[in-house]
Amino acid sequence: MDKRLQKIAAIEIVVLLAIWQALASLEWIPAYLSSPYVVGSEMWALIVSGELFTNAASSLYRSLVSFLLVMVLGIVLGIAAGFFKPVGIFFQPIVDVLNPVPKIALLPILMVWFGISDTTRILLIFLTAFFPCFIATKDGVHGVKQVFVWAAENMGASKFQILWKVILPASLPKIFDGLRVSLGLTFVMMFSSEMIGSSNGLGLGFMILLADMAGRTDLMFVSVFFIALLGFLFDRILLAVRARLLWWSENRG
Amino acid sequence: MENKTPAIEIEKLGKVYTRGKEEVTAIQEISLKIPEGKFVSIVGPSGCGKSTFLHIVGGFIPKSSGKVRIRGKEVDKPGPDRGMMFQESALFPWKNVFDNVAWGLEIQGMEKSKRDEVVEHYLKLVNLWDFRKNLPSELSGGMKQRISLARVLAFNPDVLLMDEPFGALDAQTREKMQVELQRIWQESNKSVMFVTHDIDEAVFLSDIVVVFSGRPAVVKEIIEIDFQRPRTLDVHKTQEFMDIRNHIWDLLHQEQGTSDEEGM
Amino acid sequence: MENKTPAIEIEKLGKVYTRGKEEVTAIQEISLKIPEGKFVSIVGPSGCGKSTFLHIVGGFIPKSSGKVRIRGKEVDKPGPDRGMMFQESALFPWKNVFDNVAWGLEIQGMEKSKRDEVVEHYLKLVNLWDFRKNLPSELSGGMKQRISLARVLAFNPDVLLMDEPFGALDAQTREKMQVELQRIWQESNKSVMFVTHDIDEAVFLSDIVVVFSGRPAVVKEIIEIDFQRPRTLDVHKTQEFMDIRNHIWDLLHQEQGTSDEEGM
Amino acid sequence: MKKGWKFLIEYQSLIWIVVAWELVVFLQIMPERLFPSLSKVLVVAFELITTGMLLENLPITLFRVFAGFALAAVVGVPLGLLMSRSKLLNDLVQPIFSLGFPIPRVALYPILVFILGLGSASKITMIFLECLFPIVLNTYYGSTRVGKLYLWAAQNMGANRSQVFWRVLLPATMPSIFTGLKIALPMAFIIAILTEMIGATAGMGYLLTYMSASLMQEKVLACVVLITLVGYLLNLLIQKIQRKYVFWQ
Amino acid sequence: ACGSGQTNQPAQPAGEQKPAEQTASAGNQPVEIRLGGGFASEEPFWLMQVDPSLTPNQGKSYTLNITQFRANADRLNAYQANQIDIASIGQGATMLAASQGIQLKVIGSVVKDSPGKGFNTKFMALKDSGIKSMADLKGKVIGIPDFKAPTDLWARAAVRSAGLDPDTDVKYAVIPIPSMGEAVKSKKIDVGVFPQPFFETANASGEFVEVFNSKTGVNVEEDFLVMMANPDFVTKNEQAIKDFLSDYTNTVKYYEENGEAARQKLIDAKKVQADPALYVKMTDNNRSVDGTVNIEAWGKIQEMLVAEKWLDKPVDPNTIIDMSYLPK
Ligand SMILES: Nc1ncnc2c1ncn2[C@@H]1O[C@H](COP(=O)(O)OP(=O)(O)OP(=O)(O)O)[C@@H](O)[C@H]1O
Ligand SMILES: Nc1ncnc2c1ncn2[C@@H]1O[C@H](COP(=O)(O)OP(=O)(O)OP(=O)(O)O)[C@@H](O)[C@H]1O
Ligand SMILES: [Mg+2]
Ligand SMILES: [Mg+2]
Repeated sequence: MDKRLQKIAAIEIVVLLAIWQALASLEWIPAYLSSPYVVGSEMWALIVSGELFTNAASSLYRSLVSFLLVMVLGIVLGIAAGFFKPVGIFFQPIVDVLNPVPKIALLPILMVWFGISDTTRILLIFLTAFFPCFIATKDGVHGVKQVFVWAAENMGASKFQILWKVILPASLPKIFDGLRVSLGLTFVMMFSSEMIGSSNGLGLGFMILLADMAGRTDLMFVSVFFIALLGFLFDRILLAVRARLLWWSENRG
Repeated sequence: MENKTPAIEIEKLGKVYTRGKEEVTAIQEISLKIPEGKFVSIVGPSGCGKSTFLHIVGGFIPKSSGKVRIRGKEVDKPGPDRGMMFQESALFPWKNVFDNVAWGLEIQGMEKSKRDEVVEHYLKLVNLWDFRKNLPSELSGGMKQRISLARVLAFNPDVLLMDEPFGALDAQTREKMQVELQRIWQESNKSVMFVTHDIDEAVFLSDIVVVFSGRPAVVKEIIEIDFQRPRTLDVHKTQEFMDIRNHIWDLLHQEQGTSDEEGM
Repeated sequence: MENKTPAIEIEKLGKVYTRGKEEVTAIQEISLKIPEGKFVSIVGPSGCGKSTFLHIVGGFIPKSSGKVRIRGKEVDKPGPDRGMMFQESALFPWKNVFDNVAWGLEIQGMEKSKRDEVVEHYLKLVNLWDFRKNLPSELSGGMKQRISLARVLAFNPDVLLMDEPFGALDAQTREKMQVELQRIWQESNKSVMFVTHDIDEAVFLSDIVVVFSGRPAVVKEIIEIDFQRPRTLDVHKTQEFMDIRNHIWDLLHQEQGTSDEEGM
Repeated sequence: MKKGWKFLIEYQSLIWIVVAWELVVFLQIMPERLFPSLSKVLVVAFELITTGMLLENLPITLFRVFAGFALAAVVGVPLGLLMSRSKLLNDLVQPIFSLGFPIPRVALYPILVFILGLGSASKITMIFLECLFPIVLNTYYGSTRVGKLYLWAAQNMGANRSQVFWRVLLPATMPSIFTGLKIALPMAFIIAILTEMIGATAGMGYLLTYMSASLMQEKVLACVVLITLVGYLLNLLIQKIQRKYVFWQ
Repeated sequence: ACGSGQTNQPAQPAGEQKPAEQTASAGNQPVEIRLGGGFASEEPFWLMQVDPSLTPNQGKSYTLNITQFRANADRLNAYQANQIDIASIGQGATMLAASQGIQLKVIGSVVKDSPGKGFNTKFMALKDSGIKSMADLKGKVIGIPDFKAPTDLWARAAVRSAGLDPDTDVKYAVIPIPSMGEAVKSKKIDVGVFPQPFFETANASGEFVEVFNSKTGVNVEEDFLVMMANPDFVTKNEQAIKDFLSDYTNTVKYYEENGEAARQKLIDAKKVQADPALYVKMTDNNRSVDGTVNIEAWGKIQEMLVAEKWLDKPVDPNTIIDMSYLPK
């Protein structure tokens, strides 16, 4: 990771927090906006009690499983749809139709099938985060230069080898564009999926809900922050992986 | 020889590119029979349809009419029996030079130690062993072309299809590559189909030179060249060489000016 | 002539490419002074640093050391005073042939009717007027090169930097283009810096031929050529032409084998 | 005849979905109240249209979607392009996105309501924020991949910075920009619905909660079908535009 | 008392084929009761989770699995999807569901909004807003958390009782309850609705004044939240339900008698996140200690719902209310 970037990120965060704290201390912003100090101390309390981590663990489990699914299915289907015309034609209408569906509305149906379970939540996250990855992958495949495929075919590569060894690496830069959006959405949806009701009562999204229902914006901010933090962490991990895999590319990042 | 199955047989081949409602006829009608083990050059004006022709023989793009057979088998898709060297660089930008050359061998399932040996051999042949760890984007135009050459030679197909393989090379390197190509071809029993702009090169290397007309391409003349093999660069100075060269030159000169002006 | 400001002045130019910890010296040290209105060719082995050199003069990539001045002004960024024709196609894939050629003129603020006239003139010059509505992706390699030529000529810069502009052209088209380029250059007062692999072409066109050594490039020899202008193709047959040609040939032959083997 | 056949093939996946749907209903795999037959849903959807409910709410939602989305595009595309040209800007903006995008903004929407009110302003802002990331990212990465030869050629012909920016970088990045727009548009739509579900007096999201409050799944599904239909059409529109402007790929 | 003598076939709503995972074997295994609740006013349920000493039968004849949902509709969907056996849900929603043919049984009351007894949900405005009486409401905006919910009914009924037309004289805006205070303060709305514990917070700030309350227009004892159960499940697990309700009433009794201590327990167990200082001391709504609902009042509420056209066809409350499982 870029040292300079880290530094700038750190400075930005500190400045933002400082402004917020100043506004809060001067009481220029309403009390419900809380203040970094209050949020910080609440966060510390939750860290000490370990509560934050148990909640984060449940949430992370859901979002990472979903993201893994997004990654595997998004890339595999995206490549298949981009490369094989019939597959692309088959999937195009489904994607076009399902993409704008407000997924929350599908909840009752998912619930019948999978219960109020992690499966339902994971599916919900998956259904939202899938599309950016799929669309970017498909567009990436369309952008692959024809001669690369020809050269591979020419050397007797099988369809699978072409997909795996030519199409995949050639569209990888664009795939990562999509993955980055998907990853962010995963964390956003982690919250929404826990809003529907949580049976074991664990999860950062559930914490937000609970705090919100009790009018505790400070606690809400703690959870929101922690989600942001986790999101940031994983975003950086993704960028690092990207830089490694795209070492050959001019914009490895 | 004539009654054996020809290595390459092209029958009334035609190609029309369409884009929306417009049509461009790239190849009018070409018929050709190339016996096994021959070195065939194709020359013709810029934009007449040489690359298109090679792409069809390679099985990369569909033809509009006619038939293409390699050793009696109809061509309908690319295959490792025909090694193609494209006019533009087709090196994978995500693999370094070594891995680019090794790629095809790996696909063919050649074992690693053998593969490394072969790759080293051909990279040294094109004078680029020292650049094996570089990425294609870090090479000059001529270097990329030499890597592509190494790649297709290492791959060792029965039929070599080469689209202006030496176009970006300086005269010296080009000569060296010509000599090497001739040697490799002679040692094996390959058939070569070689597109070039350099009439000297065509005459020097080929058993047969096929002259294409301007677009839409038809075969203007087929010239057999039977200097003894192996040929050395001295061949260039013989009268016979000069005559053939000038003849082709004249043929092409007739084409000049008609090639692109016909409109589309 | 010597006491005027030279059109192009290069002083101890050096260029090192770095990638991670590795370094490739592409240009060792080059010093050159080119007077106004001269046609200069650069020849040298594949991968020696010719394109790199032109890119630096064009202001596209930073130099590692030394100075480059065009008409006394230090070069630090690209500018419309130097028209560059790249080795690889730099045509905009989203514009058709006509608009590609017109682009630079539009940028310069030339009014539409005038622009259309100029574009038509140059597209007809390169024999591709009929393809004006096509996209670059629908053209053959040689056609793309001719469009690039039309683009840079239409643009009419004081200094022309050309990197193997005729490499993908067949012999006839190439000759025609050579003659046209000579005419255009003579009618204007342009300075031309012309990279080529074709020694005949270099000798035929140039006032000065600069021979580069193998990588890392240094100037091996500067050869002045003073056949009278305008030259016709017959020049090729003169003894003097042959002598110069063979001299350059020999110079380059010495380079052979040293160019890439040094490693990096 | 041939055209009809082609149409069937092209949309076969949807036909399969419809068939599967009806099959689930027919075999009573799901409680019918939660999973009414498509025909029933369509009848209800038609009712929604004829009773004017759709016409009352759809334009409001569409206005918000378009406003937020257009704003995100107008800001996001130049920002993405600029980030690829300026390392400083990139370094400044990247961390904000890394940190800001995973935040569940919908959870903070009520706070936004205080600042901007319940009307369209807060919703458009949310949509804008939500769409910005995919648009900026795809534009940014896309423009870093633009071949340097194109930029060089343009500079060489005397194009100034803004000309290089608008007339080379922008068109050359177009394919990636459209990828971003295609990803963002449905998101805009969903966010419009979501924010309208949280607090609104009109719009498709409001209609959806209203129907959901009246406890009739078929009405809810009818809303979803209508929303989907509109989203689908919007998507077609953007694809059409894409085909028009990125014909060269 | 163990859950013996029960037939243990899967509980199915509306002839559903979905197997319910919680089926207990015929033996001594406790029956799992899946209860769907919300985030407010369900203190007794939470206490049952927190303090086992109040629930002697829990873990023996039944186990309790509580899932929290946000909206009534979510709970009802989960109920229809056979994901919960008992829903703690609004009275109106129950009638609405029943009138649409959803099979259900109301087996007990959770919390009430009774005239003159316990807390009544308040509608408040800013002190300096100039809204002193109901008459000042004309042209003003009232914030409610949801349409067609009790709060909506209360507001409309109150407006009507002041001689105004609830459809034309005032406007409504949907605002989440937690944001209500700020919405009023920032003048996004003029009057907001404040249930507990938000009323305590708002009241403590001293900036608000009550304009009317839930009983201003609806002057009957409402069963604000009730337990709506799956009829099949109830008949098949009769003993478990009885044991559960007996534990429940036990807990309510404790809660009513030791309100502050009970709420402190919830705070300590982190069941409730509200500001402890205000929460522990707050006045809570009325609850029925024996769990009974007020059938007579149901009829009155239903009349109002029909009058508002929220309910198409009335249902006979007697057919859906079944208090036979409550301890005698
Ligand atoms: N994808 C395409 N779509 C439309 N027309 C095309 C396409 N590719 C090639 N053409 C046209 O077909 C003709 C032949 O092209 P081709 O590339 O085969 O020429 P060539 O003989 O290889 O020329 P060169 O020597 O310049 O490489 C040209 O007129 C070109 O415009
Ligand atoms: N981006 C780069 N990174 C690292 N090395 C590079 C890069 N570009 C060029 N080089 C190296 O610089 C040297 C000179 O390259 P250049 O393209 O200038 O050669 P050239 O003389 O134009 O060759 P050719 O005649 O083959 O086009 C080569 O050895 C090449 O490997
Ligand atoms: Mg060609
Ligand atoms: Mg070069």
